[in-house]
Amino acid sequence: MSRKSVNFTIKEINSDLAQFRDLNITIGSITRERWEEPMGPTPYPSLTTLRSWDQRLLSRYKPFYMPFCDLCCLCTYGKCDLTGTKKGACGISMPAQQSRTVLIAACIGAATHISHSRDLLNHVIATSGRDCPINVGGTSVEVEAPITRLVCGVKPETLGDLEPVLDYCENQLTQLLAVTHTGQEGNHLDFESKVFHAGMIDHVGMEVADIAQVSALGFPKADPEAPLCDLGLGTVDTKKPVILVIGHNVPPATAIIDHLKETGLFPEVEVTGICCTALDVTRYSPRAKIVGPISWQLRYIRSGVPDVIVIDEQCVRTDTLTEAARIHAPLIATSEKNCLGLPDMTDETVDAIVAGFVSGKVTGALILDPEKVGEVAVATAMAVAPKRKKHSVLPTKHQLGEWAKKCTQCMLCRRACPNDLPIAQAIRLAASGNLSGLDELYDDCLGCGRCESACKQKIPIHSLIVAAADKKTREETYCLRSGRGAIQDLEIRKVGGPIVLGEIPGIVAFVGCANYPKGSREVAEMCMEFARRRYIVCTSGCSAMSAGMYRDEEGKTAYERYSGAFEAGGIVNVGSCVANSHIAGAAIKIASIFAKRPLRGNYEEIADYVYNRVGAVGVAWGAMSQKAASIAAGFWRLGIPVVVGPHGTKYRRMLLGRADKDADWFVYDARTGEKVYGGPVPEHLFFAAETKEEAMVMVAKLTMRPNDTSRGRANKLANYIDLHKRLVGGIPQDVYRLVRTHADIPLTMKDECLLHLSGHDWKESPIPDPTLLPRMVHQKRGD
Amino acid sequence: MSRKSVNFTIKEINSDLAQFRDLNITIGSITRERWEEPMGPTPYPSLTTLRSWDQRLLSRYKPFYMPFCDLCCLCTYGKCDLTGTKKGACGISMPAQQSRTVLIAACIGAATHISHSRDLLNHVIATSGRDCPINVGGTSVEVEAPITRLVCGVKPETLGDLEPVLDYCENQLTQLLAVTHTGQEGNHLDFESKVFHAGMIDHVGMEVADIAQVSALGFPKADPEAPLCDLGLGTVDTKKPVILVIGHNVPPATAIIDHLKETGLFPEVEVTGICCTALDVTRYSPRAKIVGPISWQLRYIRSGVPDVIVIDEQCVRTDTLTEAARIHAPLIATSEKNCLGLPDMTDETVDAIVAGFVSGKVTGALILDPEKVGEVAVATAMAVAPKRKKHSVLPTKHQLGEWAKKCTQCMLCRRACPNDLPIAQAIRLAASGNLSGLDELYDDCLGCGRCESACKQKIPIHSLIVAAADKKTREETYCLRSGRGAIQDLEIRKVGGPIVLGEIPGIVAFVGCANYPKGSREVAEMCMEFARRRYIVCTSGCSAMSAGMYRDEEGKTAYERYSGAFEAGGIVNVGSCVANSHIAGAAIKIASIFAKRPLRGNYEEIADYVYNRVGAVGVAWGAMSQKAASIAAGFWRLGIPVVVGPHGTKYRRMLLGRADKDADWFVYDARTGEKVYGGPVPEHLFFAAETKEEAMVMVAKLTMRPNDTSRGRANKLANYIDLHKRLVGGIPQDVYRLVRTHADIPLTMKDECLLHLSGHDWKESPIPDPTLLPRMVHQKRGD
Amino acid sequence: MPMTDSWQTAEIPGPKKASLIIKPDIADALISRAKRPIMIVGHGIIEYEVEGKPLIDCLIALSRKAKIPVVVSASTNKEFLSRGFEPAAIMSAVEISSRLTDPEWKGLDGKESYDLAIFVGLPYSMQWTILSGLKHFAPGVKTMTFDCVYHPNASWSFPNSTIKDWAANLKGIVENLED
Amino acid sequence: MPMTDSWQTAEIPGPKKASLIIKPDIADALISRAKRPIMIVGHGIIEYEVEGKPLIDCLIALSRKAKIPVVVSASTNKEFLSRGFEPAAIMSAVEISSRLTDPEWKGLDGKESYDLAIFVGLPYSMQWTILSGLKHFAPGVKTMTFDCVYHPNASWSFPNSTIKDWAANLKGIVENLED
Ligand code: SF4
Ligand code: SF4
Ligand code: SF4
Ligand code: SF4
Ligand code: SF4
Ligand code: SF4
Ligand code: SF4
Ligand code: SF4
Repeated sequence: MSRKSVNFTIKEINSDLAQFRDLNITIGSITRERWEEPMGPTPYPSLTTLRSWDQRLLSRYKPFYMPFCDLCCLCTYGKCDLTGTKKGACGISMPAQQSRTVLIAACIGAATHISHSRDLLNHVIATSGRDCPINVGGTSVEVEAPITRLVCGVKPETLGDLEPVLDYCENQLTQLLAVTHTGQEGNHLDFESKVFHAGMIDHVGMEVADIAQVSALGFPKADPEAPLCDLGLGTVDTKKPVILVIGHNVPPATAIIDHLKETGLFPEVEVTGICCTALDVTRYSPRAKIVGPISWQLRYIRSGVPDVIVIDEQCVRTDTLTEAARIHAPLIATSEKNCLGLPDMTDETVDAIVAGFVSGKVTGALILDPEKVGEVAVATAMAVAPKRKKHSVLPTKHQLGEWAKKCTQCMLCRRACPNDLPIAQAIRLAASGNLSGLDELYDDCLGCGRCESACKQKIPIHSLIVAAADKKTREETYCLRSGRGAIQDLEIRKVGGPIVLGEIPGIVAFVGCANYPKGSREVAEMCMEFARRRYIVCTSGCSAMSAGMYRDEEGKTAYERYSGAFEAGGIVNVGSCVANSHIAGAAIKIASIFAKRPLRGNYEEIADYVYNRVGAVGVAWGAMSQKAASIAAGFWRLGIPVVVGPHGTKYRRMLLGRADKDADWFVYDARTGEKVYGGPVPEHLFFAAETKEEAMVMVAKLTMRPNDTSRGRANKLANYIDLHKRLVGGIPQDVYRLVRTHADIPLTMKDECLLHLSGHDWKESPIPDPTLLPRMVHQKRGD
Repeated sequence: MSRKSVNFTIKEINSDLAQFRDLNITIGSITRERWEEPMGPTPYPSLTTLRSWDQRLLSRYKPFYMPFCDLCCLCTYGKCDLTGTKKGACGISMPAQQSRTVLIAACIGAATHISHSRDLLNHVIATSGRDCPINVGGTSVEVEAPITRLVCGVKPETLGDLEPVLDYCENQLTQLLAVTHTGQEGNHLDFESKVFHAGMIDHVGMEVADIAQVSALGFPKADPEAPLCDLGLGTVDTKKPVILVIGHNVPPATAIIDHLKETGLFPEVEVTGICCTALDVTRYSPRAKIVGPISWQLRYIRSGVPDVIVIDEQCVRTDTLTEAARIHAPLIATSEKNCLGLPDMTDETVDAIVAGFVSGKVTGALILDPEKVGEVAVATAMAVAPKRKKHSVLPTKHQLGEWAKKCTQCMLCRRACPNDLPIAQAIRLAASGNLSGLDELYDDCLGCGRCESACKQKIPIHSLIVAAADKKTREETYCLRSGRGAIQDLEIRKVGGPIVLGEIPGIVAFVGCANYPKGSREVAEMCMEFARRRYIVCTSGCSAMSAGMYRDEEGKTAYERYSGAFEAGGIVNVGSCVANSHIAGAAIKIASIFAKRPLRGNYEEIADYVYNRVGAVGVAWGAMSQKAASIAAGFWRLGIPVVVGPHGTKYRRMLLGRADKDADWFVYDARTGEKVYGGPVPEHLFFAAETKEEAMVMVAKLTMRPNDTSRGRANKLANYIDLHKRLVGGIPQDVYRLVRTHADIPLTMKDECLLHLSGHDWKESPIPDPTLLPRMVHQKRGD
Repeated sequence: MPMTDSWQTAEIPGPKKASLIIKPDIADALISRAKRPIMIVGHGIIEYEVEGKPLIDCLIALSRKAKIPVVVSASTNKEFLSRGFEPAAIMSAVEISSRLTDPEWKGLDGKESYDLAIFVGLPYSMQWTILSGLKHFAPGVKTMTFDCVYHPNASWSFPNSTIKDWAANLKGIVENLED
Repeated sequence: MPMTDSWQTAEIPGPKKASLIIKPDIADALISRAKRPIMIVGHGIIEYEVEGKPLIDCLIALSRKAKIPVVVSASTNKEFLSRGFEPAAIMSAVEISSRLTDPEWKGLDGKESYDLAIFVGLPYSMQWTILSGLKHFAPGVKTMTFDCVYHPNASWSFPNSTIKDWAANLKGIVENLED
């Protein structure tokens, strides 16, 4: 299928059937039309197609800008001081500048996924063919690509069908990035609308990537019982040669597994991974091991355990070459996007490359052929492992003390630490022989290394922390259910009702990076809490790892304790970052499969449904990257709120509703067409919480939707009030805004709620059939 | 033609000829192959295809980074302090961060042209059809798309053929932007190589845009005698209704012209323009008038002359809505990329929109249909002009004095002024009734308005300046030869020899924006100087306007004095910014048409030719934008140096050669394969000059190439030495590095040169047949 | 370390930067001059002590003396409740700050806009960005911080101080207020 | 205006900022201590006067006294020549600065690297960015500016000064040097 017209001329065809001369075929648009659903109003939307939908959302959730810099430095007129009401030399004002910066970030994020998607698709088309059918869940998944169907209005059947979808993404991405040019868009809300658009095409790109790799590489296909695999530094068998893969694009890693299997060496070699390549390689082979999220890169490399390091793209520390050289581990770069200045050895023989590595003459190479990477990595690991002897650069206890004694207590380390950790204090303790301070830091340390750069005494602070916590690192033996991919249609059918009615209080997705304010553990604790409360908990990316890095009282990790099904109390690891698309996809499928809303090219109606009825919330507790920005934006446009940690304020703005302004919360009642008060739900679209406690209470509140039945609202309120009482103290001050009828009041909290309501001049109000779209009035389908 | 495979199934065809059932046609790639030239080695290059070429250039021209900020603020780990050798939380170092920032800028620039190109192509395909033939110069231009042929290896014949070229650009742009994501590429030279790649695809995008509009809109077709048109504030007939068009995408403006012609109103209405839309609308109708470059936006609007303002995309001040409202001129936004928060009235009737404007109820509207824009703009202009009475917001002389008296001499205005102009001083004078200071400022003022934002007394400083200079503004009556588009093949054939042999000392292109350190005039002066010296002078964009904004002793502008032909002493306005592609195209055509180097997909060889033999230099004296960054990068990859003004250091790095390091200047002699010294030419690839004088001397030097014949070198040296003596004083200190044989010495300067040489231990050295590509040795074609 | 560098080295502020509270009477004057002050307290205060007493007690005393309503974010509420002090609202830092940028907002009690917001105890970079939001978009609200580190985006901030100096300063502020 | 804000309001510098030359003897000490100083002079000097005499005379005197080679950019050369002063080199600001970041470069005379570079008279923002380049990438070269405005990216700079203070300061530097 293709959006482009084709016109071609064939001078001569000779065949058994017929003979043509000068055949000229013109085809306006080639579509393999096997999809009976009629086309919706907005297939392949352009920059402004969904602008009015965005405006509806943005009029409720007005951006609160927190400039991360008072300046603009984008062109040579600058820098321009945009403080307050000042304007730049191009006329821009601060709100527009902040939203422009967000749009640049969202474009970078979307470009990253889309280009990854393209690379992956090219790879699997090269290996499996353009006609390789898309298969994300066999017969359990009819709606194979909910986002693509929704946005583009197409139904991909083969890998080749995905190519024009990416053409569209690349085209829109180019348009969006252009908007950020000096002297162009000037309105902050139009920038924000374009951020939403970037988010939406990002989700398309992610979906294409994941369904391509699931289809072609044999990953678990929507499998609630995807295998459990090892997670943590302590799970690596350091006696074996160890290969480390880092990044997001799995083909080089799968080639390593393939080669190990072909050569029978798999039992002899450990394949370990960090970041999404780790997640995806365990979807390929559950015998691979996940070391941890991005924050584990320095500590794992410095431990000296990896013998060969293979990097692909995204989320690879840019100093990996230096760090690898310190432990004498050869580095193989495998992506055109991340060459690190290395010599391109793609065309050299495997033997020659390996020989270079083994002799130490070559410390790193760029190899742009995944299969060759597989061979080189394995052969190199086997050859260098005995020589390297796991050369570590972590200090011994004695060295640690000596280093600590050099500290001048200048505080520069702490002032460089993103988490403002009391490093100097811990070093002072260490100088006196007490490592407990450093050991404590280990839990909260992001492994960013900024403290080391800042230290004028050149103390390798992060290494000190890791060395002091060596017992902890050895005990990092957790497990994780490998990424299952999509949600089955049947699962959607089962939970659709309970979710929309509110019996399942919500879907909470823990996604994204590891820039946590207080270490990994809080993610695991939040996951377990919501699973225990029978929410559906989804995980992906670095958060999926963090979710598994904690054992409860019984010694079980979240993945062992809870089921992997998309059901109340399940903990559903969908996979790597690109698998986030399945979480959005599940919300869309609730509207489409459960509620039978037409899906094809029908974005607004589906988003309107999700926004008003599906109690989903994303939590990106350590959101760090530009990708996180675009992923979040994709959720917002669908009407799904996202909660981030305190670092999230650095994304430069929040999208906050005003519960105190009744006028903001009117919806149309689809039955009557009247504008009725729908309540301040969900209250925010983008919210940065200061602490885990604040986040959890907010998540519970944000699952509420105007459509909640009384039973559902009561269930959600019960969770909200209970969490608030436990974590904050007392009944929340806004319960009166969230109770619509007496039946909404949780039974077990009746008295205190009534007392609260009586203090607030509360009156019953009807429960609407809510929509933000005037055209949906009287148009309810399936009636 | 398409790079994509197509597979389709036709259930049944019934035709007079034959009947098919279940015909399944699979075509790997559809190419309408009418081009006999065999495919070169690098069609559709990916991110690393030309990496080794880039590395050759970058090893000569090492980046000198000048961080514009010590921090990185790209992700929520940040801000990170990257001072000196510190690293960010992602491991990045300062050189990589600076080059990453440059890559982001280049991506924004390239995206802007490519997306503009796509919009334009979609428009002309909609109006002229996909089969509309490409025609950029009739039979005078055989090589219709030199950059596209070179880069993509395709030969477009129709508008439709350009679509897959843009697909490629969008794809590569997405890949490139992804590279800037946190934690990916870590090497500054790899970032720089990717900047070059962005520049190259930017040139492809520009070429597509210009050949599409030239072909479909009937612009001058490689016409050296393209008509002269009016330029300057003083040329506008303020008694008529005046329409102002601003931006870069011409369809709304041509629709205005069309509508005026259809309705017979053209004689009654002035169509005036700023920035590239102005340049392109005069290519459509030379009766349109150009007001000036981007820096004229505020002064023209505030003068009250425009009755309706129509903006499209790029280089439109983001506060145009506010400024338009101040003079009660309705604003029409016409691009999805630049919506300014305006209501979308595309689907309303012309009458309704005009009525809204006329009543004043609507101050601005988004209209995404160019034809409707044409109708609305004309009708509105006719209706509001009598009511508006050219409502100006410039102060009267009296008001001006009153304002000036409020000044506290706090200096904030000067400290906000990009050109550090002595504003406070001029205001003090004005308070005492003397406007000469303000009047003087007018010439150097960029019209950015930053002084006004900074002033705590809210003095409308820029308006004061413009009002004080009202006599000057009235006298702005210049002219400009409208953009001719491509260079004819015949012209190339004629000048190819003289250029490569050095008889024409060089091609100097004045391109880009108006962020000049000392106003427009310097560009005109430079143009005239080089034309007088018989260089080929090209102009484009805002610089093309500035080049015309000056009259010589005889009262002639550059365009009146010099021919428009691509010949020694010609001043060749190619057109708007996207027409820059014709300048690069001309250099490529010299290699291809004159020297008969194979062109198709043969980037390195052609760039090697241009770099070593074609003495072209770009001057972007007021380079301001991200587009300028990508355009420059496209020239660099071709081996064409670019000189910028002092603000150009804000692009964060220079690419400077080291004439003092002999080892850097070796080339292969294609005849012998030996590595021989080729001399430090061209000395730099990217250079910021402090003053016009420094720029001119450097330009003269940068036209030298290792291939220069002695006659050519002598000619170039004569210009260089003469300019140096006049502008700097004395003979240049590096003549001895540039003279290879006695025959290189300019005859008229023999004695002083010999004296100089004798002081420098100078020896003769041979003139090589230079190449940087080992594979070109013994492979000279045409032998 | 320099008194008026950002505590986090890299959080370089723009041209507009906080004035210093060097002595208690500066802060007292500013508080007394404010018509409608409000205090926003983050969870970071729990670990600090002012001359032997928990910081929170000092803030409660200040609130009582100067009649400043206190907004607490989630994790701090319990600490206040356990001391018999009822905060005026439990609200996240971004929510209350966003409301402060709305000139129409009449405060928690619906009466009048606030003109002074005192922040203390949020994570440094979060407080930095939120104060930036107020600096740019709440021209009617002056901001003050009570943390022991410099917050350039506030209107007034302590310099980077030793705990001792800071504690003495804070104590002074509360004590003097009664005068 | 504040003495140590960037002259151009928006050119906010990073954490590392120039120390102030408040008195002539600071500069003199620094110059005397330098083993290999060099001076880079831009075209902006032409318009300035130091107590009645053109700034350029003051710079020539300094160069002669302290034996500091002078590199001039294009448009300044003639002014020097007309005073019978032969600059050590005519070179653009970006060229000489880029060479200064090369620790292998042995100077204009091929003898030894420079350890102090004095800048004066380039357009403010150009000097700002060039000094930034040296701050980050020429750890062995200290930089000093003689302009009357603060240049945060130098190692040492005058504060933003009145022309009078600045001129007195500069004159002092030259006069004291002989002592
Ligand atoms: S893009 Fe605008 S605000 Fe930014 S530096 Fe350029 S002129 Fe200034
Ligand atoms: S930066 Fe280094 S010396 Fe300073 S306190 Fe930290 S560890 Fe000690
Ligand atoms: S490595 Fe850890 S301790 Fe060091 S700055 Fe980063 S987060 Fe803080
Ligand atoms: S979750 Fe974030 S840090 Fe982790 S792999 Fe994905 S993008 Fe990278
Ligand atoms: S926006 Fe970022 S890079 Fe630009 S000046 Fe501010 S902190 Fe520096
Ligand atoms: S991209 Fe790297 S250097 Fe920039 S803020 Fe993020 S971690 Fe810091
Ligand atoms: S900013 Fe305003 S008050 Fe200050 S010197 Fe300039 S014109 Fe005068
Ligand atoms: S408008 Fe003119 S005078 Fe004012 S800051 Fe801009 S360039 Fe300077």
